[in-house]
Amino acid sequence: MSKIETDLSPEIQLEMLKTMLKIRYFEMTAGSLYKRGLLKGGVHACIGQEAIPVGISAHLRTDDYITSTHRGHGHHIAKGADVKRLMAELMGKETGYCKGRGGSMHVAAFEVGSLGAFPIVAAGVPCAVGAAFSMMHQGKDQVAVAYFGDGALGQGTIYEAFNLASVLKLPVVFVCENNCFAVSTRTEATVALKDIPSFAASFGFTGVRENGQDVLNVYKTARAAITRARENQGPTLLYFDTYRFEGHYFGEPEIYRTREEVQKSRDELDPIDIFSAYLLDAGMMNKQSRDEIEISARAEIEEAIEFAKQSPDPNPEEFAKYVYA
Amino acid sequence: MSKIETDLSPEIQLEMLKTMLKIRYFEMTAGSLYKRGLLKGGVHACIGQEAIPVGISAHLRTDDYITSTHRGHGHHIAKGADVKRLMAELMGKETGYCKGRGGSMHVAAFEVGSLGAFPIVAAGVPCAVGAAFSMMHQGKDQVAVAYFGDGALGQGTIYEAFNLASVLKLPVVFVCENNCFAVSTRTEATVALKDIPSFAASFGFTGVRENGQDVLNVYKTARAAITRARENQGPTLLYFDTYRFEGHYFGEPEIYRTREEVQKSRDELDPIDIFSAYLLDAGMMNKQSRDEIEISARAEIEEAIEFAKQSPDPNPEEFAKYVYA
Amino acid sequence: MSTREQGTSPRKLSYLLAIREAMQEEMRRDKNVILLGEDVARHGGGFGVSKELWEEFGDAQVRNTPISENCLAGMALGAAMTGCRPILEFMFMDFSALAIDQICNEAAKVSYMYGGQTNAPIVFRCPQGGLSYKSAGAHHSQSLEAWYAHIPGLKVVFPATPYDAKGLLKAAIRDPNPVVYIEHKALYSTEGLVPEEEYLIPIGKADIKRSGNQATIIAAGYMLQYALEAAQNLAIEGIEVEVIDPRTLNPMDEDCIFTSIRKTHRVVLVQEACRSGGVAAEWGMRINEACFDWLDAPITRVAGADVPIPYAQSLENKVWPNPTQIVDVVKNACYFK
Amino acid sequence: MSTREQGTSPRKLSYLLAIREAMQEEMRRDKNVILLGEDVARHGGGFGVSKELWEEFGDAQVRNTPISENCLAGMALGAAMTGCRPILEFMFMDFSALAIDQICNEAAKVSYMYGGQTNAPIVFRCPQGGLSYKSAGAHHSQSLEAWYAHIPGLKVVFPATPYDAKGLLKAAIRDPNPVVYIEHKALYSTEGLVPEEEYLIPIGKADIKRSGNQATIIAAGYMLQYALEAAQNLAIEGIEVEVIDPRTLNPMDEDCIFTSIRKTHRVVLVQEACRSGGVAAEWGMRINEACFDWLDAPITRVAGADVPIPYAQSLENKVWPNPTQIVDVVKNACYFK
Ligand SMILES: Cc1ncc(C[n+]2csc(CCOP(=O)(O)OP(=O)(O)O)c2C)c(N)n1
Ligand SMILES: Cc1ncc(C[n+]2csc(CCOP(=O)(O)OP(=O)(O)O)c2C)c(N)n1
Ligand SMILES: [Mg+2]
Ligand SMILES: [Mg+2]
Repeated sequence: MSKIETDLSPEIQLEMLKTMLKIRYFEMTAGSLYKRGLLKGGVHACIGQEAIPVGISAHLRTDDYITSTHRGHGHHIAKGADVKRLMAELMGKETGYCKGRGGSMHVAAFEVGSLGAFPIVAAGVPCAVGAAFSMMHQGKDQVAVAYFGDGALGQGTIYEAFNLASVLKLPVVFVCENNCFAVSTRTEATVALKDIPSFAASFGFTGVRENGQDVLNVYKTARAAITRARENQGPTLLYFDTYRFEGHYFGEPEIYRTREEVQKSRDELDPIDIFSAYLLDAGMMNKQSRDEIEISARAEIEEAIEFAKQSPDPNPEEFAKYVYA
Repeated sequence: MSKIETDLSPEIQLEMLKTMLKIRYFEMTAGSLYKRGLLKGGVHACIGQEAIPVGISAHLRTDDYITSTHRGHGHHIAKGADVKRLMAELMGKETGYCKGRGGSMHVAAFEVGSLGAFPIVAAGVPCAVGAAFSMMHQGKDQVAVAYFGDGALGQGTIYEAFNLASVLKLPVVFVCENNCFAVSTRTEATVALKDIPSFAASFGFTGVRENGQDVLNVYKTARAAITRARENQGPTLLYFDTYRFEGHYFGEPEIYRTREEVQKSRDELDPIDIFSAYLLDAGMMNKQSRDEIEISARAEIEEAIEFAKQSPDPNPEEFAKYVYA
Repeated sequence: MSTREQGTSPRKLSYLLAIREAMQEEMRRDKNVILLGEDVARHGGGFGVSKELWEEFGDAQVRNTPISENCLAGMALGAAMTGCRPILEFMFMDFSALAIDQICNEAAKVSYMYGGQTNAPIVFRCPQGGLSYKSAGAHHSQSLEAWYAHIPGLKVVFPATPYDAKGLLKAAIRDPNPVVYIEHKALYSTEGLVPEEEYLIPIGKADIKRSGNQATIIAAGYMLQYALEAAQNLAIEGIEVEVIDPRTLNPMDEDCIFTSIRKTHRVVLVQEACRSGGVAAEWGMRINEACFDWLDAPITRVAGADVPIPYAQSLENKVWPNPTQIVDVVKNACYFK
Repeated sequence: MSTREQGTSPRKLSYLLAIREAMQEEMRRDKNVILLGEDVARHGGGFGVSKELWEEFGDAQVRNTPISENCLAGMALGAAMTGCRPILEFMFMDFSALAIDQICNEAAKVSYMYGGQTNAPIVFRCPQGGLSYKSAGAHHSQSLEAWYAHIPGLKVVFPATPYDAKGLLKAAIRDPNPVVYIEHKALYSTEGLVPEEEYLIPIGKADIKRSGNQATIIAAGYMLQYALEAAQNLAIEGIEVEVIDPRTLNPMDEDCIFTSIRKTHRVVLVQEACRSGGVAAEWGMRINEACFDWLDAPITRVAGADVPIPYAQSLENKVWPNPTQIVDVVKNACYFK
């Protein structure tokens, strides 16, 4: 349970809880749609990791930018994306954010600052660096947040991005979600980088490693980073430890870990449970208001499914639309 | 002047001086051949940087591996390459190491363990990692040394290499020659990485930053690294500060620095002067023996030019030979 | 007891298991054959192709790696130049883009650049394509063989059947040159006869998968299935087509292809990749150069659309070739003039 | 005073200066046009193309970067998606291999993948080729346009004259799509007439550089010079060839090319890049598809050899096409049958 004091009003904190629940239900729903064959492609759930984007986004404006990954529903919903259009995109509908061209792995929501999910590991990070560069160039004060997983630390491009952002003092925040695995591989088996503060310092910027299960801790950790970016003081690397409760994608066999390990994490590390317990304890909500929040979050997702189901498929004749602007 | 005590016999130290002189004359000769149009392509001199490969190679066996760069003559000569075949390669002759197919930028000398010059910045580093991996796999005790410039620290692949070598504990030594420039760009203008020990430590291996103008300091610094590799204790990053006396390539305009800066470096940082002064001072040679060494180094280069000039061009009809093994 | 006597009866094997068996046999034969890639160990790689190999060969020969495509390709090169024979699996061929520098600028060129001092026996395993592997979208469905077939120093193979998959992979592993070995994701579960005995399929040899004399269809990978389906439908209508599976995309088996076309006088090229600048263009160009006088109709292509692969299935279905298109195009060729 | 009155007399300008002037004009017009690349500031980039621009525009618009090709391409993408119009110089096109993931998997696809929510106005400046830029060897001489021309979402242009270089670069900078702008290193010093007035050359339009009716030669980049030289020599022998400079490699100007071939009935394609799988194959394939009935001879290629570029000049000279070869091949085409 969180022990963090923040400046967040109870209303905002309850809103954050609701967002976490929306992400959770969105993905659980996507999972069951996937099992029923209503969704295709690879669908990667961030269940267990919801605190990170919600804690980060609490500092972001709609016109701030994010770049996301194959595991990006949470990043998008936390940034304010419309779950209707998001669900429609997962179902490949014309009303989806990308008009059904992108799907879960390539969703983007420009209206709320998402420059897109980049399912090629680490590929979105340079894009966030570019958006930050662009803001600096245009004298605007928007910041850019690049989300990526622990596996992305194997990808050279990300170090190019760290270096560029440091050299150019760009308003970008690098957010690593270490969920203990890259597909079947435990982080420490293939990623040597451990000491985040030393690493970032050796490149002339700030890095911190923090618990990512407590949304208020994420919020608190992110504050300095986003302020630094907003004030053109350069980049920060935020490395959050978290855990992926679902398989790498829905339907993935998970031979690399025991059920017990997963259950233990679900029991002890669920960011929604942790935050709920805090809010109850702090008297910001009671059982009933918690139920109301849950019901309203669920309702939004139900509505989104309805919307998506009712929506038309893209017109097959328009398969070549948007290849060129 | 060096103040370093070593275990090197006077004979070996004189041999090292001679090697440094051979590198120097080899490149000065290449420069004048280039000006006279007898060499083509890009020829990149390591004049001023000779101490590094000579200090490193003093620990290496012929069957140890190196990977080199566009600025690779020194790496090769220090590793024992035949200056005749090297010069012939620069002249594009059939007797060259690569039978004239490679030239200065793509020379290799497998007979002495050079896996090749890789003129694509940082591209040779993964190859050295692979050779180290291969030795580990085959249970052999050869080590691999990857040379690269400061500019290579902008290239993401090199971090992939650091990570892989650390994770797999590979017998590889990474040698960065920071000669203050990447073409026209000063190191600090585009490379944020400064604190080498912290950086390497954050990745779980050892890194040191040292003066690269004093060959005995290089030798001393390299000892632990190569021992570590030889004993399968994992990689080391050696970062040497040095200075490039010539332009980026022969004929490059050098608008990015003053003549004074270069002259000052030549006066104060010449590794051959520094080592000569030490050897004279320590009584390991006198003026006369120093002259003799110089004469014999020059003679080898003269011989190499003669050899190369006398050598035949590749047979034009064999332009497609070696495309496939 | 000779190998023959051990049993000549071929078994049914899936394309996936054929690839696995090829690796297994070669790894048993030579402990310097090593498999590298993301999650290739217990997990078996992106598609389970290498499952069970780690249990048999351990870390020494089957090694999980970080997500470092370019460095892995370069590491494979360094290992190949010093006595190993690495097989590197890219989880999806789309990601080989990250490694194209090491594949095309280094591995492909070391033999030549270094004047024959070295060579690079590496197999780059590239699962590619879309089709029954549906809705993977723009970054997990591409067919990028044309990039590699353009680069001298590389060989490029693309088996369409379990039999070819096994024989070509064994040949690729033993080849002294870097080989881009393309496996089609939608073929993994398809089955075919594979002998128990060891065999290799020479790189550079096409295979006539169906004989005919009224037109030639050339199709590799998954497209072969469509071509054969089309051929069957055409036969019902009395048009007997020859279907050639090039199997190797570089070097091209000109003999086999030209001989067929000089017999049939008509040719249809099928390619899943985006139409423009794909390997079919090269086939067509060479056929035109060598068989112009024998051609009774223009060389025609059935190819993927020039679009990134969309996610929605309504769109996806418009992007790739299908057997009906092939039938139509062959008929057009046959009724030309 | 109208632009016309300022002086219609075109000046002689080098290809290099024409490129510089295009950037300069566009950077003056729009401060969101920014040039990124290694040593592009005071040093002027790999070949001095951008010299003096930094002095005029400063760090804000001309920015030296680390040697980080893939990240630079991705950074250009992020900047392009948020209001900038970056020009990224690769020092040599060979190194664009390191960035091909961001160019082809990201920049080329964002418009489509994201359903038109965004677009990526980026110019990738790629100095390529060999020839009079001699003995640069395997990693500094390649012609890799075929890689990019195969990818939907990208445009690819390849000017051969100062006039085209300027007009196409200005068009590329204003284009809402990513454009791979190829400049031939051996052309930098060549001169040609360039008007003082502003002009743009539409992407996708070929140009007939010489009229004739006995055969058509198609040649882009440096090869255009050889084609024109060959045409002149052929004229002496009484053979009048039409020389078409496609200028844009994707999209291809089919109208211009097909019209010419339907007039001349014979076509020779010239390409510096390695023969197999180059853009000439696509030209040939499309010509065959559309003009089969008009062709009196096979479509023929004169192309670079399928080898990495060697260093020694004795070998290098064997690798690239030359005007004599073009003459011979055209004659063969003209005397066919
Ligand atoms: C460059 C690249 N290589 C391989 C893959 C295949 N792949 C997809 S997700 C993934 C693991 C990513 O792990 P991590 O970055 O930790 O993110 P997580 O899935 O844990 O959120 C891999 C290897 C890819 N998408 N991109
Ligand atoms: C990937 C890549 N990008 C650009 C170049 C062009 N280039 C050649 S040398 C060089 C500078 C290299 O600097 P550094 O690594 O410090 O080596 P130095 O030349 O100083 O020895 C550059 C940018 C290249 N060869 N490879
Ligand atoms: Mg992870
Ligand atoms: Mg340097």
